[in-house]
Amino acid sequence: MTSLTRPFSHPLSRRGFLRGSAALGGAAALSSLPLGARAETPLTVGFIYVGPRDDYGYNQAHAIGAAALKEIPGVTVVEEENVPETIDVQKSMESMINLDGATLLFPTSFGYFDPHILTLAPKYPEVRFEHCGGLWSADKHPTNAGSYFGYIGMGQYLNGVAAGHVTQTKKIGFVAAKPIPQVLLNINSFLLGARSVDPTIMCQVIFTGEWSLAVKEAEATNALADAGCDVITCHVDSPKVVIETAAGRGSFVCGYHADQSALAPEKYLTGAEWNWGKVYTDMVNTTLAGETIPNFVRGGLAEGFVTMSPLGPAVPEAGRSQFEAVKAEIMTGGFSVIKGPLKDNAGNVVATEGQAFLETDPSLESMGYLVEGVIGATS
Amino acid sequence: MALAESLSGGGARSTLLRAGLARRAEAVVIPLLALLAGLAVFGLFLLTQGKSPVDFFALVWKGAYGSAFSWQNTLSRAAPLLLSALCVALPARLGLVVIGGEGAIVLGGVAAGALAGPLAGAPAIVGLPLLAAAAMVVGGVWIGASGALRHLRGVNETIASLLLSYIAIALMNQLVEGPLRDPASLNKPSTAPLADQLRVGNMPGMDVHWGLAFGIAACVLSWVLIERTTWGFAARIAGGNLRAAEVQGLPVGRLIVGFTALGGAFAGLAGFFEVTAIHGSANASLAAGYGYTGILIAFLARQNTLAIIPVAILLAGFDASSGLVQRRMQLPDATVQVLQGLVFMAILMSETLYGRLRLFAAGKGA
Amino acid sequence: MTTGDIGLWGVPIAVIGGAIRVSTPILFVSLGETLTERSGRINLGLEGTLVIGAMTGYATAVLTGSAWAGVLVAALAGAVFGLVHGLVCSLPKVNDIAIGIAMMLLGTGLAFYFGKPFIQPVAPNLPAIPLGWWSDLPQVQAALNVNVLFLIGLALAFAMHWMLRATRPGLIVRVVGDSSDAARAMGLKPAQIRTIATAIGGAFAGVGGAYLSLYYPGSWNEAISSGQGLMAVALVIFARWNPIACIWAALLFGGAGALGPALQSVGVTQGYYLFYAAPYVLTLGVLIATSSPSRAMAGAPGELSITK
Amino acid sequence: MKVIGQTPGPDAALAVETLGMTMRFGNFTALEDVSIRVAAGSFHALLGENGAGKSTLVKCIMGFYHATSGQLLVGGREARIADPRDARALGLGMVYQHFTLVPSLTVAENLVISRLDTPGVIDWRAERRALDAFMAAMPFRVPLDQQVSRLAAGEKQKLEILKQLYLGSRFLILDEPTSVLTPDEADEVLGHVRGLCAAGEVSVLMITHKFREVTAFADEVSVLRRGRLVGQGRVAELSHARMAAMMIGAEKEYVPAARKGSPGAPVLELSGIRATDRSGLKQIAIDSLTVRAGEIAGIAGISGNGQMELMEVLTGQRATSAGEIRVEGAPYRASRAEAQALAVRYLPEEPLKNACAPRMSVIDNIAFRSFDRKDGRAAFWLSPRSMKAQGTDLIDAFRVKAAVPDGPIAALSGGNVQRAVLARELTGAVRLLIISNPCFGLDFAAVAEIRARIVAARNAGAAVLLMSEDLDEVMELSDRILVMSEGRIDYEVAANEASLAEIGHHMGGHA
Repeated sequence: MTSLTRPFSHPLSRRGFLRGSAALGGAAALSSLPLGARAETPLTVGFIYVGPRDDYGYNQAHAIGAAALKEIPGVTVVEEENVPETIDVQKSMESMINLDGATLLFPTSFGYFDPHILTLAPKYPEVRFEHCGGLWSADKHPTNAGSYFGYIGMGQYLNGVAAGHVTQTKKIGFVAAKPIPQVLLNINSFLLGARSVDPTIMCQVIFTGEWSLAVKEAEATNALADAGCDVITCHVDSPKVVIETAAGRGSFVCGYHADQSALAPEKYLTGAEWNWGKVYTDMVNTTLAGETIPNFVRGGLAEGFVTMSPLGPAVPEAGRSQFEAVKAEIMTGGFSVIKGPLKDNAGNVVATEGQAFLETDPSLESMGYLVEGVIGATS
Repeated sequence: MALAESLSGGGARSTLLRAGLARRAEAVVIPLLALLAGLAVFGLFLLTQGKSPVDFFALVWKGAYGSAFSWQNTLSRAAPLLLSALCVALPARLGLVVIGGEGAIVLGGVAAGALAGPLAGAPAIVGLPLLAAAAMVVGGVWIGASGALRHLRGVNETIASLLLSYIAIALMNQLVEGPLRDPASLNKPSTAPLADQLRVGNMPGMDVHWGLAFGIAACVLSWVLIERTTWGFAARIAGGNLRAAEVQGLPVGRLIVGFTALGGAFAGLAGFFEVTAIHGSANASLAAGYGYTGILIAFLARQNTLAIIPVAILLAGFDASSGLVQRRMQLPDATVQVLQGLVFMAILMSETLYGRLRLFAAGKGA
Repeated sequence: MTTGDIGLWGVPIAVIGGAIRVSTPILFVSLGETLTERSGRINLGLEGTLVIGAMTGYATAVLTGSAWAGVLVAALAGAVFGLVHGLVCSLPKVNDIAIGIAMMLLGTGLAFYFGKPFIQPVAPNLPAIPLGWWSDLPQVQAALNVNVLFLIGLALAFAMHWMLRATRPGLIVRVVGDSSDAARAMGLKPAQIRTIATAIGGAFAGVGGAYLSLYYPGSWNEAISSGQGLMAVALVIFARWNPIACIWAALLFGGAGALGPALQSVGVTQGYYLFYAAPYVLTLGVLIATSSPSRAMAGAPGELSITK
Repeated sequence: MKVIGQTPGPDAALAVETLGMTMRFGNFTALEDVSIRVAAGSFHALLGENGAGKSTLVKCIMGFYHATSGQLLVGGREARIADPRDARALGLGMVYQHFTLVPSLTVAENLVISRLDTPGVIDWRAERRALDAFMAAMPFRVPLDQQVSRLAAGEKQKLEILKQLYLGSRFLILDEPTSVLTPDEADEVLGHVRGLCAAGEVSVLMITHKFREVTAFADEVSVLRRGRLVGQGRVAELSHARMAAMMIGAEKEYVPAARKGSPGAPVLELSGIRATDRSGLKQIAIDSLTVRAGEIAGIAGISGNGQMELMEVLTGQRATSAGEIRVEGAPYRASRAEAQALAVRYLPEEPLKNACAPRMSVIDNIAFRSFDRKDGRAAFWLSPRSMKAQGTDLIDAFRVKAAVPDGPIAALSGGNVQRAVLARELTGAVRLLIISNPCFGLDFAAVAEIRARIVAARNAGAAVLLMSEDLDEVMELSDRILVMSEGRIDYEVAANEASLAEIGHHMGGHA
C-alpha cells in the first residue's frame, strides 16, 4: 500500500563523475579523509530499494547494478527491498551503518532524499550517502551526501524515433504514473522523437496515479490501444504489465528502466535502460582507491549511464539508420530534445525559434507542460 | 444445558482471591503461550526453508532489542503504531471492528500539512497544538463517520471504515497533487514544507521523536478513560451488551460516535507526527500501512489499551529487525509478514482457551 | 492492424471491455464469499487467498507450461486457505473477522515469500474467446475478447443460484447459514458445513487470483492485487448474497474501474484519483441507502456475524 | 455427503417404552429409574416442574444423551439409539419448544430438506406434486410457498408437526408445543394431534405444564419430580389438584406477600403510541395505557404480539412514530437522566441477554444503575471501591449465589442472574417498575422469590407494569389484567373479575 516515488535528474554537469567540478571536488575533499583511511579495509555497501528488487523495472535495474559490485574483492553488498519512504528508510540506513558497518549507501528512491538522507547525513559524517536523482546542492546539503542520475529522456527520444517509423495510425501511447517533471520530460521526449520522423504523430498519455498498480496499468494500456495507439511505452515502476498487455493487443512497445525484449520479442522496438552496474562499479572503485566520489554525478548515453535495448525486428531499415544516426549525434553531445519553435499542448510557447535546452539544462527539471501533440493534461 | 450447569456448579468452590489470581494469570499466560506457539510454527517454517531459526531469532533480538541503537530503531517504529492501534482498540470496547485507521492517518497528516501553510509564521506553542488539533479533528470525523453510520443507519462499520479508508487515500492523492501541492515539490508532490518551528523533534537524549511519548500517553489515558471513568464504564456496558446499555438509558449513540471519533483522532494524531516529525510535509508517503499494522496490534493486545504498548514494541521490533534478517540471511522481506501472520493466528486462536484450561479453573488455580 | 479513432464511443466500449476484464476476479471472490456467507461465516481473508491464488497459479503455469494447471493449483491453494480459516473459526470464541485479517496477512506474506522467483519468468496465458468477430472495430473486438474464466464465472453464478435453490447441498448451506439450531435439529453439523463452504469459497478466490496473474493483467508481482479481495467481501453485501446479483456488482465495479483511463483517453483529465475512488464511494452509498438501524438487512443469512 | 436411504417407516403408530432409565452427569443425577410406557396410538402427557428431568428423559429417547442405564423399547423391541439420526430412522420424531424451522426457507424447502433422503438434485416439480398430495391428506395445512419467517406462530407449530409426519415419524415428542400459541390456536393444533392419535397414525408424548391441556387432550399422564417418576395414570381418573400435588410434592407452595393498599395516582401514562415492529411489517398501536402507584398492571399475551416492541418503546430502544409517554405527568423519553430522576426501573426478559453485559463481573453488572452518580450528582471518575462494597452488600441482601463476585455474570445460573438484576433494579426508591417475563426458565424457588419481590415493590408504592406470556403469572400477580394481541391492547379487566377463558379468547385476537 505504500506509494512509490521516482527519482528525477538534477542536471548540472554532464561531465562524468570522475571529472567532478573543481569547486565541488574541493568541498568533497574535506570529507574524503575518513573514507580514504578506510580504503584498505573491506568496504560494505548498502542498497535500499523502494519496491521488490526483481520488478522488471526501476528497482531491478538498481539491483542488477548492485550485483555487479559483488564481483569486486573486498566489497560486501547488503540489500533491503520494499522499504517505504518513511522513518523505515532512516532506520534501515542506520541499521546498515551500525550493525553491518556500511560506509557507502545507495538509497535508490527519489523520496529517500528529503527528509531521510538529509536527516542522517549530518549524523554520520563518515558515511557516504549516494542518492539516485537527489536534489543535492552545495549550499544547502551535507557534503557527505551526493546524487547521481542519468539523462534517460534521451532514451525516450530514441524510443520515439523507433516508434515514429513503425506507427501506422500516427498515434502512439504513454502509460505514466504521475504528472511530475521527470515523467513529463519522458513523455515529451517520446513524442518529439516520433515527430522527428513524422510531425503529424500524436501521443496519448494516461496517468495511473500510482507507481505500481498492475490492474490500472493494464486498463490504461487497453484504453490507449482502444484509442488507436499502435506503439506504447510507459514510465511506471514495473513495465512488465504494460509491455505484455500492449503486445497482447497487437501494439508495438518500447521498454523502460530495463530490457523487456524477452516479454514481447516480436513487438519490442527498443527500450531506454539504466546501466547502473557501470556507475556503481566506478563509484566503488573510486572509494576503494581512497578518493571521494563527486557530489554530482550525471551521465547519459555518452557516459554509459543509459543504454538502448537492441532494435527489434519490427523496426524498418529507414528507422534503424535514423535511430543510429540520432544516437550517434547524442553521443557526441550538444543535442537538444526541447528546442524552438515549440508550443505546449495548451498553445503556450515553451521554446522560441532558435532556443534549445540541452539535456543538462536545469530548467528541464521543473517541466510542467506537455508539448503540442501530446493528448493529455498535467493535472 | 444440565451438563454445563452441573459442571460449573461443581467447580465453583474456591476463595475469591485465588480465583481472581487465576483469572489474571490466565490473561497473561495464554497470550504468551500463543506467542511462543506462533514463533515455534514460524521456526518450523524456517527449517523447511533450510534456514536456522536460531540465527533468525538471534538476529531479531539483535536488530530489535540488542543495543541502544536497536531499541531506538524499534521505538521509532512503534510510535505511529501505538496511535493507530488505539483507532481499533477504542471502538472495540463498544464491540465495533474498525479497520480503516489508515484513512484517518492519511487525512490527519494532510490536515496538518495543509494548515501548516497559513500557520507558517506562528510560534510552535500556538502552531503545533493547532496542527495536532486539525489532524485529530479530521481523523476523528473520518472514523467517527463509520460509528455514526453504524448507529444511525446500521451500516456495518468494518466495511464502511474500509471503504472510507480507500476513499481517504484517493482524496489525499487528489489534494496533495492538486490544490494543496507545493509547486516546488516537483517529482514528489507534497504540500509546502513546514516552517522549522513547526517541526517536532526528538525526545531529549534519544533518537526517537515525541510521537512515542504521546503514543504511550494516549494508551495510558485511554486505559484510564475506559477503566476508571464513568464514560468508559458506560462504553464497556454498551460493548458488553448493547441492549442492556439501551435499557439503562445510556447514550449509546453518543458513546459509539465518541469512541470511534476518539480512536480516529488518535490515528489523525499519528498522521500529525508523521508530517511534523518525519516528512516535513504531507505527501503520498503517509499511506505507509500503519493503519493496517494497528489492527494487528490491537487484536494481539486483546483490545486492552495498556497491552498495546508492549505489543506495539514487539511488532515494531519485528519490523526493525526485518532489514537485518534480509541482509544477513538472504530472506525476502515478506518473511516478517509470514511471522506476523503466524503469531496473529496463534494469538487469535488462543481465545478459545480462555476458561478452558484446567490450570486456571476456579478452585484449581496454582 | 487498422485502427480508427472512434472518439467518445470509445468510452462505453472501454467501460464494457474493462467491466469484463476487471470484473472476473471480483466475480470469483464474491461468488466464493457468497457461498461462505450463505453458510453463516464471513471470510475477510480472501484478499490473501486471492494473492496466494495468483502466485501459486502463476508459479504452476511457469513450471508446468500449462495455464490451466495453474488455475487448478490456485483453486487448491485457495481451498487450503479456506479450510484453515474454516477450521480455526470452528473453535469456540474465535472471531471470524479477526481471523480473516490474520489470514489476509499470512496469505500475502506467504505469496510474496514464495513468489519471489516467479516475478521474472513468463507464464503461458489463459486463452480468450474472440466474441467480437462480428465487428470491424478493433476496440469492440478487444472489448469482447472474453476470457474463458469470465464465462465460467458467469456459469458458476447461475449454477450457484440454482444450487442454492434446487440441490440438497445448496439447501443445507442455506439452513446452516440461517439457523444453527435448526441445522443441529436436522442432525447437520454447522461448523463442518461452514468449513466446507469456506474452503470452496477459498477455491473460488484462488481461481480469481489465477485470473489476475494468468490473464489480466497477466503477470505475477507484489502489486497484482489492489484490494479486489477485500472489496469483493463488501460487494457480497451489496449483491444481497445473491449469486446472480454478484455478476452485476462485479461488472459495475469493473466498469467503474475502467472509467478513469477511458475518460482520460478522450480528454477528461481532471481528478482521476476521484474517478478511481468512484467504485468505493458507490459501494458505500449503496450500503448506506440499503441498511437500516432497526431491522436486519434483507436477505442476510441469520447466522452471519457481520450483519447481526 | 453420505446419503442414508430412507428406512421404510412404520405405517402405524409406534409404542415406546422406557425401562429404568437413569441419567447421571458427574455426581448429579438428572433422571433416576424412570419407566414410562406410551401405547401405540395414545396421547401421553409428561408433567413436571422446570428441572424435573422431562427434557433429559426425552433427550435420552431421542439419542441426544446416552442414558447411564436403562432400556428403550420401540414397537416392543429393544432399540439402541446412538444419535438422533437413529431415532429418526426408527420413526421417532420430536417437536421442539423453539422452532427448528429455517426462517428464510419456504415451507416446501423446509419440508424437503428435513428429509434424510433428499436427493442431491431436487426435482421441484415432482416434489411439489408429492407435497401437495401429502398436504391434501392432512387434517390441517400450511401454504407451501410461504417463507417460514412470514408464518404466524400457530402455523409454524403446525408445520413442525406436519414436518414430523412428512418424515414418517410414528411417535412424536412434543416439547411444550403450545407455549407460543394462543389458547385457541393451542386447542386447534392439539385437537389435530389428538385426531391423528385416534386414527392410529401416531403416538404422542407431550411435555407440558398446563393441566388444562392434559385434561382436554391426553389419555395418560406421567409426572416427574427431581428426576424421578412420582405419578402415573389415566387422565380421566386424575384431578388437576392431584396432578399438582404430584408435581410439587411436599414442597410448600409459595404464598405471595399479602397485598397492601390500593392503587394511587397514575405514574405511567401512554397515549396514542405507534411504532413498527422488528420485521417492519406490523404496527404497535397502544391507544391508552395507565399504570397507577401501588398496583401491578399485568399484560397477558402470546409472544410475538408486540410485547417485546412495547418494552423497547418504554426503554427508549424503539422509535415511536406517534404518541406520548408520560411518567408522573411529565413527558418521558427514557433517557438515563429521566429514568434516574423519576426512579423508573426495568426488568427485561432473559436478563442475561437483555439486561446484563455477560462478560462483565457480577459487581459491575449490579452497578449499572448507579455507577455514574455520586452523592446524587453526576460523577466522572469511577469508584471501584464503592462499587465493590455496594455490589457485595446487594449480593448478600438478594441472596445471589455468586462464587466469584468479580467473575463474569454469565457464569451464574439463570435464577441468580435474575436476582442480581433485581438487586440492581429494586435498590433505592422505585416509582415505576417495568417487567417482562421475569421468571422465564427459572426454577421453582427462584420464581417464588422473584414474584415476592415484585409484589413487595408494589406494596411499597411502586407502579408495576408486568408483561408476561405466562398467564398463570399474570393471574397471580396482577391487580388489573390487560391483554395484548397483534400490537394492541384490546381487553382490560380487574384481576378479581378475570375469567381465564375470556382472557384466552382475547389473547387470540378473536374479540
